[in-house]
This record gives sequence, C-alpha cells and structure tokens, in this order.
Amino acid sequence: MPWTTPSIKISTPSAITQGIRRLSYRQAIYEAQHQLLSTDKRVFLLGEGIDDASGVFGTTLGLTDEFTSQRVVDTPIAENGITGIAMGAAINGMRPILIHMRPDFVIISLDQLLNHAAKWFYMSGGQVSVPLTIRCVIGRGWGSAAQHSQNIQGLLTHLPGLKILMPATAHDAKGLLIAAVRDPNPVVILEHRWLFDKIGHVPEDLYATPIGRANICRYGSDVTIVATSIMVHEAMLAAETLANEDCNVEVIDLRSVKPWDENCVAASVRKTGYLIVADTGHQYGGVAAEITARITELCFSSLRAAPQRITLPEAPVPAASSLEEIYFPGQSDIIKAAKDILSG
Amino acid sequence: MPWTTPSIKISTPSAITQGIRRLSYRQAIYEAQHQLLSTDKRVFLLGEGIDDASGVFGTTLGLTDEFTSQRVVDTPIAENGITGIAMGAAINGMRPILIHMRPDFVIISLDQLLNHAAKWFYMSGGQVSVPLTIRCVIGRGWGSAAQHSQNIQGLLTHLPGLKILMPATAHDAKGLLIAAVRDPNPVVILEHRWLFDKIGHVPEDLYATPIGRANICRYGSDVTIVATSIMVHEAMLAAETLANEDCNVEVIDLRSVKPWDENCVAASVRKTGYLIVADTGHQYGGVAAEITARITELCFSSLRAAPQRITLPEAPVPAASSLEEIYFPGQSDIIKAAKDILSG
Amino acid sequence: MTLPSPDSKTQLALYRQMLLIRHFEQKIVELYPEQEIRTPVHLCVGQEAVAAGVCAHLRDSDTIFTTHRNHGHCLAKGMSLKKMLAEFYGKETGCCRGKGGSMHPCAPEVGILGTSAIVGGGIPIAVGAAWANQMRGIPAVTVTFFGDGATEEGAFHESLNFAALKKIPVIFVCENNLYATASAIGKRQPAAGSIAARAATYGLPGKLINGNDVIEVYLAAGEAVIRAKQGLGPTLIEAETFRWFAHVGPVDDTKTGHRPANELTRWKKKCPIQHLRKALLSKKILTPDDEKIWQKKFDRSFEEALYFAKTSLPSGIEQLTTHVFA
Amino acid sequence: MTLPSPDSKTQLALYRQMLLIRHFEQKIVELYPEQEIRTPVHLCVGQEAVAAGVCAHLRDSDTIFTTHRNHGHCLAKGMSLKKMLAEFYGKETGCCRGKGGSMHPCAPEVGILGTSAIVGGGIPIAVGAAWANQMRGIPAVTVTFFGDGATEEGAFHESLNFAALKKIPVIFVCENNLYATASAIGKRQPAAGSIAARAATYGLPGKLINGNDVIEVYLAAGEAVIRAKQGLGPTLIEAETFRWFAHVGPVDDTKTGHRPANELTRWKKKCPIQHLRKALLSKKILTPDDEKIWQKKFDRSFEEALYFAKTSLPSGIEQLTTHVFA
Ligand SMILES: Cc1ncc(C[n+]2csc(CCOP(=O)(O)OP(=O)(O)O)c2C)c(N)n1
Ligand SMILES: Cc1ncc(C[n+]2csc(CCOP(=O)(O)OP(=O)(O)O)c2C)c(N)n1
Ligand SMILES: [Mg+2]
Ligand SMILES: [Mg+2]
Repeated sequence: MPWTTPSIKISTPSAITQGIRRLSYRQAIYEAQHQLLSTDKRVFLLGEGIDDASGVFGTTLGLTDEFTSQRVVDTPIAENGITGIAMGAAINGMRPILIHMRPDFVIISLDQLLNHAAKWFYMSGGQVSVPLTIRCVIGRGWGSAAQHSQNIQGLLTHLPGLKILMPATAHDAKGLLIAAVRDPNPVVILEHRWLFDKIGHVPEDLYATPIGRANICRYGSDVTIVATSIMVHEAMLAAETLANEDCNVEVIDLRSVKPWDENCVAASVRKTGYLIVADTGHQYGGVAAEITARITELCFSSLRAAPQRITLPEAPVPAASSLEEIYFPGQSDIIKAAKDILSG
Repeated sequence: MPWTTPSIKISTPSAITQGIRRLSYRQAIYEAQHQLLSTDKRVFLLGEGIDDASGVFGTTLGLTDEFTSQRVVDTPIAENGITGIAMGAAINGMRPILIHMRPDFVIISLDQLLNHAAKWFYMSGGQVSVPLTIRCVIGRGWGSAAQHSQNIQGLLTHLPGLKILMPATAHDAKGLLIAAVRDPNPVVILEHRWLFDKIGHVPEDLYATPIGRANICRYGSDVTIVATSIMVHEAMLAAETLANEDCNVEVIDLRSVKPWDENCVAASVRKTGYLIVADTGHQYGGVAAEITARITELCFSSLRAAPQRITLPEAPVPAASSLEEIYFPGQSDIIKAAKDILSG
Repeated sequence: MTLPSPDSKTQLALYRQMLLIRHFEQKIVELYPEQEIRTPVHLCVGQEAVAAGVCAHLRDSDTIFTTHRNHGHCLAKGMSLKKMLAEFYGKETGCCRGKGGSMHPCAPEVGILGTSAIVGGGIPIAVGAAWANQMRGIPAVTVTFFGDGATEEGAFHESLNFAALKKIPVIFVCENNLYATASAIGKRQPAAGSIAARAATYGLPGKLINGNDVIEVYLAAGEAVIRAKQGLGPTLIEAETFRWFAHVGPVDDTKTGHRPANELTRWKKKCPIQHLRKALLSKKILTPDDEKIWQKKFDRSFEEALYFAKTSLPSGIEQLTTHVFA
Repeated sequence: MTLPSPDSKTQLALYRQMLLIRHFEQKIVELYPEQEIRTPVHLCVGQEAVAAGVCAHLRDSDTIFTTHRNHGHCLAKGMSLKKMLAEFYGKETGCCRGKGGSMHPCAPEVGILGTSAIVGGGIPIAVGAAWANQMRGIPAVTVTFFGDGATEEGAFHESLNFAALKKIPVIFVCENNLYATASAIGKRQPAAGSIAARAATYGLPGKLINGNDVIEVYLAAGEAVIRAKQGLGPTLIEAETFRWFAHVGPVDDTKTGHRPANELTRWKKKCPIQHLRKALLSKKILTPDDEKIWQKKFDRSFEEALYFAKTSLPSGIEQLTTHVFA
C-alpha cells in the first residue's frame, strides 16, 4: 500500500552503515525476536494482528508458524487490559514483548503502563519487578492524521519508572530490543516505520546495545546536534551540507531517551559550545525540553548561545499531504537552526 | 480524617490576601460552581461520589439538593468512559465540569482526553469544539503513595490541545474555574487540597481570571522564582526569609501552566538575570523543564547563571511519612537554590 | 413492539441508498491507484445494508458517530459528497479543511459531530451527545456505529453501563463483520460468548440480526428509535455482515493471505444489494430503468464532486496551527 | 459439579480465619486514633467470609491480587503480621520497606505479587499472572478480588474476555458490598443489570452467592479452583456482602451521613461470623473455650507484631530513590 512507503527520502550516510554483515532495520528486529524466542523460553510476543499476513510490517513474519500461536499471540482490541495482562505475565516469570502498530494506542494503556508497570517495583519495596518490553511502531505520512501518528516519547518519559528507547539504526533496533528484554524493568521501544528498510551492520550474535548510552555518529567541533530516531538521519544529512560550508557538526544519536547519556552530550557541548536538539516529538516538556534544560544546568558556562529545539509545531498531526509536508521538520530545519545559532 | 489536613504548615503571606471579601479556596470553588449552575443552564457537574456527604472536600456540598441529581451527577467508576461521555455532552451543547478526586484517575482517561478531547476541534477543521472543564484535586501526604498523589501537569501539557491551570489562591480558584467553563476548549484545573482552607480575597461577582496570564505576587530585582500551585506559597515564605538576607526575590505565580505567560517571566528574568522554577511535579520534561528551556531561548543573554529547577525526586511517591517528608520539596529547597544560584 | 414491514417506497429508498454507497466505494476503488487520495480508505462494500437501514430513520437533527469505516454512514446520513471527496484529496474545501482526512469526517449540519478512528473511542462520546439531548429536552436520537473489534474495548462496556443507567436515547449498532483487520473474531472473543446477549446483563435490549438484510436492519433500528424517543433508553443491535475488501485500501485481502477466499465467496453470495434487488424486481417495485437513471445521477454527482475536490486548493499553511483551540 | 459440605475441621478453620481477620481490624480501629499509622486504612469488617472462604483453598504457590480493601485477603493468604503492621507504620521492615503503605501489600513468598489501589487495576494483572502459570505449566490458580465498583471499569470487561478466550486459570471474585465509597450500586449500575450474569456472555460460569455465608463461599470457590486446575478456565463469583465501617478509616459512616443507618443495622444481623458461630456452637464443633484460646493467641501475635512494627526504624532516606528500577 502507498502508505507503507516513506514520503521522504533518506539516504544512508556512510558513517552509520560501515561493517560487514548487513541487514535492514526490519530484519534486525525480526532476528532479535527470533533469537530471543529460540533461546529464552520465557519470551513471548503478543499484539493486535501480530500473526497476520503482513506480520507487523514484516517484523514478525512466520514467527507464529515457527513458534506456535502460544508464543506469538494475536490479541483482542483492548490495549489497557492487554498491557495489564502482559505485565501480570511479566511479574510471574515471563518476558513478554507487547507490540503496538501505532503509538496512539499506547495512550489507551497508560493506566496500566504509568499507574502500574512504572511503579510496581517501587511500591513493592523492590520485590517484584516488571520485565515487560513494549515495541511500538511510530510513523507518519499518508494522511494518518491526529490519532494515528503521534509522537509519545514526551508522554512516557515524564513520570519515573519507564525506560524509553528510540533506535535509529538496524544495529540498535536489534541491540536495544535484546537489551530491553533482558532488562528487568518496563521498557518501551519506539521504532520508526520509515527506517524499516534502512540497511546497516548487524552482527549475528545475540548482542545488547547498552541502554542509556548515546552514539556519536559524526565527530565535529563547531556545534552539537542531539537527535532521536529518524531525526538522526536528517541530522547526518544536514551535517553533510553544513560540512560543505565549513561547519563541522557533531551528531549524537541519543538512542535511549530515558535514561539518556547526559555525560556524552555534556562533553560534546563543552567542546562545541552550541547545542541543537532535534526530536521527532512535540516541544512543550518533550525530550528536547529536558535535554535543553539539563544541559543548560550542566554546561551553562560553556554555552555560547541558547540551545535550539527542533520539534513538531504546536498542533495535532494534520491529514492533508500539503500540511504533512510542512508539519514534520527535517534536515533543512536543522541546517537553518545551525546557521542561526552560529550567527548568534 | 487525619489525611484531610495538611502535614505541612502554610502561613498566608500578606501580599496574596489583601482585599475585603474573604473566602477560603474551598468556598471560592463552591461559589464558582454555584454561580455557574445558577446562571447557565448548560453547566452541569459530574464525578465519582460528587454528591456524598463529604461533597468533594466540601466543594460540592449541598449542590445536588439545590440543583438536583440531574445537574450534579454521581457517576460509575469508569474514568475513561465518563470522560468520553462528558466530552460528548460538551460537543452537543452542554458545559460539563467533570471532577476527579485524585490526579491518578485522570491517567486512566487519557485516551478520551488526549486522543479525543484535545484533538477534536482540530480534526473537525474548526467545526466542533469541546468546552469541557475537568477539575482534579491534587494533594499529598498521609501515605497516599504512588497511585494516589501523582503530579500530572507534566503529562497533560505535552501534547497540543489542552489548557492546564493550577490556581494557588482562593481568588484564582474561583476565577480560573469560571474562565475554564467559559472557554470553548478542554481545560484541566489542578486544585491543591492543602490549599482548600487558604483564605483570600474573592469578589462576589462571576469573574474570570484570564487563562495564560501569570501573577507577580512579590516584586524583587535579584532573582525570579516562577512557581505553581502550593509552591507559590513555599516561594513566598522563602522570599520572606531571603529578604532578611538582603535578597529581593520576585515571585511569579504561573497560574496557567499551559498556555503560560512567557512574556511576564521573560521580562522578570531580563530584570533579575536569575531564574528558579518551583513546580509540584517531576523533572523530566515537566513544566519546569519547559519554562527553563524556553526562557533560556528567550533570555539567554540576560541569564547570569543556569536556571534551577525545583521538582520531585525521580521516584514514585513513597508511603512512609519519613519518606514523604523528604520527597516533597519546600521553602528550604527554594532558599538553598536561590543561594546557590546567586553564589554562582 | 413489532413494526410493520416498510412500504414499497421505503424499500426502494433503502435500495437506492445501498446502491449509492456501493457506487461511491467503487469510484474510490478506481481512483485510489492514482495516489491522489493520500489518506487510508476503509471500504464498506458488503456492509451497505447497515448504514442504509439505520440512517433511513434519522433526520438532520439526529446524530451519528461512526468509525474509520465511515463512508456508508456518512453518505446515508446525507453528508455532502463534495466536502467528503475534497477531504479525501486533502483540500481546504474538505469537510475538515483537509485536517482530518478520511478517518475523521465531520458535518454538524447533518448530525455528524466528528469521528474517532480509535477503535471504540466514539462510543462514549455518542452516549454523551445523546445525554446532552436528554438533558436539553431535545427529542433526537443518537446512533453509534462500531465494529465487533470495538466491543473488546473497555469503552464499550463503560458506555453500555452508563447509557442503561440513565436511559439515554442512544442506539449502539455493532457491525459484526467477523474480523478486526485480519483477525477473525474467534481469535479475539470466546466462542461461547455473545455481543448481543451482553445487553441484557445491563438491562437493555440486545438483538442479533442479519446485517445483510436491509429490511431486518430497518425494522430493528426503527424499534430502537421509537424506544429511544419514548424515553425507554438505549438498544444494542448486533448486525452480522462482512466486508468484501481488505481492512484498508482497495485490495482483495484473500489474495494477500489475510483472509480465506472461500469465506468471501460465500458472503458475496449474500450481497445485501442483490438480496433486496431480487425481491424488488420480482415484486415489480423496481425496474431496471430506475437503476439506470440512478446510476447516471450517481455518476453525475460524483463527477461534479470529484471535479470540485480535484480543483480545490490544497490545504494551506495557514491551516497548520489554526483550530488547535477555539 | 457440586462439592460436599466442608468437614468440621474445615469449618472450624474457616471460622477461626474470620475471627482472626475481625480481631486484626478491631485492633487497627483501636490504634488508628494514635495517628501513628499514617496511611489510609480500608477496613473489611463484615466481609470476612469472602477472604476466608476463598483463601482456604489456596497454597503459597497460588497467587492473589487484592485491592485497597486488602487486610482480610492478606491475612487469609498467610501474610506475615509483622511485615504488614510494620508497613502500616511506615517502617523499613514493612512488607514494602515502607514505600507502599496500606494500599500496596506485597509478599511474594505467600503469592501476593503486589497490589493495585486503582479500582479494577489489579484484574488484568491477575489474568496475566495466571496466564504465565498456564504457559509455564504450573498447576497453580490465581484469584483476583475486587469490589462491585471495579466491575464498572473497562479493565474488568477486557479481562473477562481475554481470560475466557484463553481459558486462563483465574478466579474473579467480586465482593459486592453494594457501595463504592458512599455511592450505592443503584446509582452506578442499572437495576436490571447483573454482574454475575455477565459471565455467561463471555462463555464462563458466573455465580451470585451469599458472601456472608462462609460455607457457600468456600463451596463456590472450591468449584472454581477445580475448574481452573482442570484447564476449564476462569469463573466469576459475585459474593454479596456489606462493610460495617466507612469506606476508609475506623468511622461509622452512617453517622456522617454517608449511608443510611438502618441498612447497616440489617446487615449487622447477617454478620458472617455470628452466622457460622451459632451453627458451630449448636453442633458442638466449637466451644467457647476454643474461642478464648484463639483470642489469646491472636492478642499475643498481634502484640508481638505491633512491638516489632513500632520499634522498627522508619523507612530511611536511602529508600527514597532506590527500587525505581531493578
Ligand atoms: C484503539 C485502537 N486500537 C487499534 C486500532 C487499529 N485498528 C484500526 S481498525 C481495527 C480493527 C477494528 O475492527 P472492528 O472494530 O471490528 O471494525 P472493522 O474494521 O471490522 O469495521 C484496528 C485494530 C485502532 N485504530 N484503535
Ligand atoms: C480508578 C480509580 N477510581 C477511583 C478510585 C477511588 N476509589 C477508591 S476505592 C473506591 C470505591 C471502590 O468501590 P468497590 O470497587 O466496590 O470496592 P469497595 O471499596 O467497596 O471494597 C473508589 C471510587 C480509585 N482508587 N481508582
Ligand atoms: Mg470488524
Ligand atoms: Mg463496593
């Protein structure tokens, strides 16, 4: 269907894809799940339509046949209840991976996620932890509009108790999923659909990308750009353009938005003196707000200008493609921000 | 019951209570509702246990008898459904005031609140607005713990489409409630339970406190403290102490956390060069993060030190009173922050 | 309370309505590959009888809440074809100024106060809108259409409870098309359960009907409307039916492996339009000429609307951040 | 399937259990005015039969999920009195290290894997925990206790559907005490509705029982446990009962105007403890001496636990931000 292909072009900057074994982001997720199901009896997958012929954008294809419908479980349409059920299984010996095809459906489950999963270990005085992994496919475009393409990292990061990951590469799509399942806490992974075809180096083994560690994708000394998810790729493209104008950008792929690698970002900002945060989400109290506020606290004397945030406009997602085009920020916004910030 | 009385003492700084007609915050809310019910047939109240003998901490006492159970409606325990129902009534000619006794119950209703009410006007292309008012009593103490005393302004402010108010005085408790009901949009008012006995000037007429306008409660030139809800009173107490040490603090009662009065705060920070934000909520992406990030953007060259945030620790609310005492920040934290920031 | 069968005129109107919906959907099927409609479309071919049979009872002052699968309901409720198509094409002249797309139609002038694409999300809103009528003394009825999948959401249960408690003039119409996306109902709900039977446990009438028989739908909805208007409260109608196309898009999803082909073949034989057509022809209520005239009319209005949609201006930048707040 | 009546020994044990719960609650009533228990208490006096009758079937490996009104369930499931009281007193030695307070008891060693105070919140979690047992081949049963108010939440409905669909070994025990805080059930649920009857519409057995008759509770729960262990799936038990104190705190809420006094008087006559006591005394299964000995024992263990609780250290600062993550 037309809406399964990106409306924007993402080329693959070389720095990210060096390496030998190459898989797509989609295949990387598939492989992580396959390996987890194969090696850990506690792991199971559940979600709405998880076993249908499209296989959650191809990430679960064939897994039901191979591992049975007991371990790859189609569910009723009942996001809050199913989240509670997955959580119940998690506290009683299992390692569920709950899959949502759209971020908006996570909002329906926030009672179980925020009132329960995020607090259970603390309320129990450290006795009962919740090793629950939630995969959520995020995306945009093709008139999906206000209720089918929100960015929810800003909602999920606010209250204590959840870890939130946003892989930008095939490598991390696999590594962070494995890390999430191994983590004894509730972890939400936001996977960007426009990255599913993105190819990158993916080792064959069952490796974990450490949660809370950022990745410097490009070294530079003039300005620091911290980016999440698809914005990492926009930032890399912007960096190439800026390099032609003698501006050396350092691009940091945050990977994990909570906890986040403040040491890595702070060190970079101390070096460059300038910070731009490019997040896929909204501005008010979003990930970009937190990074800006915190880095200002940590690096005030190094900052040579106010940090800049690149986020969504203050409006729900519109449907018309003419509006979508201007709604979502991209490399040109990053280039503009870099020029603005450097020119004071 | 013991848990209905504050565990902390709040004296009443004079600047806030000047005036002639004096009512408590509780009475002010009651009066606003009474006047709204009397003057506008479209207004009705609904909520769990709204008509019981305690009358939502005394704010709805007797209203059912006076206005009938058709207009002051006890509801089933079904927060998401009831929010949708209230919203449905709002889009079809009514002006519902939906009351929650605890903020945590709002989290159950976020599908209707964030996926629906916040987006309806936009999705409809500006045809159908949602004049829904939600009153939510916030509070703390007496071992209410993780699921009964959260601070949710940081959750509600992130996505576009809701207005969020936090009255700190009796005057604004009435005025903002009236403003909310008159506003054609969904508005959430967070009323702090420990302020219910607080006395202040409350005019008798049906007046609205403008949404989005902050209130400078105390003028000063050395440091700006922006505070929300009960933290306004903590900030006023801190200001008195600091005044004795020749530090003149400007205290701004934000009142409306979204939209918020960035002009007022920016003007103050341009004058003082220092900003402290004292919010009742969490740090990551909270109201304090947004104000810090935004004011840094607006006033970078005026800032003489990094803005400081006074927020909750990164943990759910604990039950033991020994832990509660250290969990919630207060005037001493504000005093310390002011000293720290000024001493660089 | 049993209503008499509808007269010939009504039967003809019901038939025409179904035909109009089918016509519209077929046009969308043709146009969609152009990729100018840049919003997902959830076709209702095969399910036309429910929209037609229910909406036949409704006036502009009655309200409906529909879902992602809303074309039939909107057309049957009298929504402007121009505004509907313009919205599909992302135009400023669309029913939501291009902001809503295909999943959030809104036309207050004919009682469509906005649409949720969150499964189950519109149900409580409908109850609330109906409650507002009750409170204001307006003798109108509200219908909420939803799928079998929506009955799995908590919102469904909470809505039934409240509507029954307050005797709210709302009609719950579940179009049970046996699937939610590609998941058969048996994978989502226990075989021994029943959606219609649930109504009784809240003390409201629930009826399982053949959703492909427009007369049966018409009669059941008629009773429900009378109950609602008499102040007797809500009704739940479970109409069994089937969609012919994939969950989304003009695709045959039996070919993509999402659903078994023989099931679709079986249901196509139960086409709601053919079913009534045979009866009407044999009773001479309908003539093939009627149909030809209608088809022409449908073609003409569609072409006009399409021209309007295609030539309207795309939603402009000034729309981007307006209407966040009223 | 009908179970035989429990033998004298079992009856005596059920009686003793109820007495223990009542004893505990009365102590809390005495102690609470000291204001050293700084956490809200939701007393279950009047409802002891449900906890006693259900938990009599459970072993440590069986799991329960309870609610804000949890004292009876926790005691009947074998929770340590010391840890429970220490938690009430906000102590580091409490079952949640003082972090949970009265509303979130946790004792994995006896199958209490944490508690939600969100009405209805524990129900899906219980279903999931039971599902985990099913997946792991562990022949244990899980019970979720909840009030009548909780059945109004969507989570209840979603949980029944899923548990029935997957034949999960979980038992839904609704303690219908006719009130949620001070709202009578008639203000919240339609009179013509029924909680127990709802079960059948999901294809699972539902039974309305006298929740003040511990033998009736014991028998109903016994059947449900057998069904669950035989792989036949879940059961819903609606046990009608009544609480004697206010929703929260040791208060007579008929005096505060929250509930009518005559209703409470009527229900006090149906005291679950007195009901069984008369039968046991008349059959000479119980002697007043037994009771005296038990009371002494209860007193002694309570005093010990209280001493432990009061002399333990308050939860210290190092607890504040630990255990956010494992
Ligand atoms: C809350 C929610 N969960 C999931 C989805 C994704 N989704 C869209 S339509 C659909 C199936 C709905 O099935 P049903 O209610 O039977 O309606 P039908 O499509 O069959 O008309 C799903 C799961 C959604 N839109 N909202
Ligand atoms: C989701 C939610 N809504 C509201 C409350 C406040 N509250 C606590 S207990 C209670 C009544 C619950 O009634 P019921 O389920 O019948 O249990 P009971 O107290 O009668 O044992 C309410 C409304 C809550 N804790 N959680
Ligand atoms: Mg369906
Ligand atoms: Mg109850």
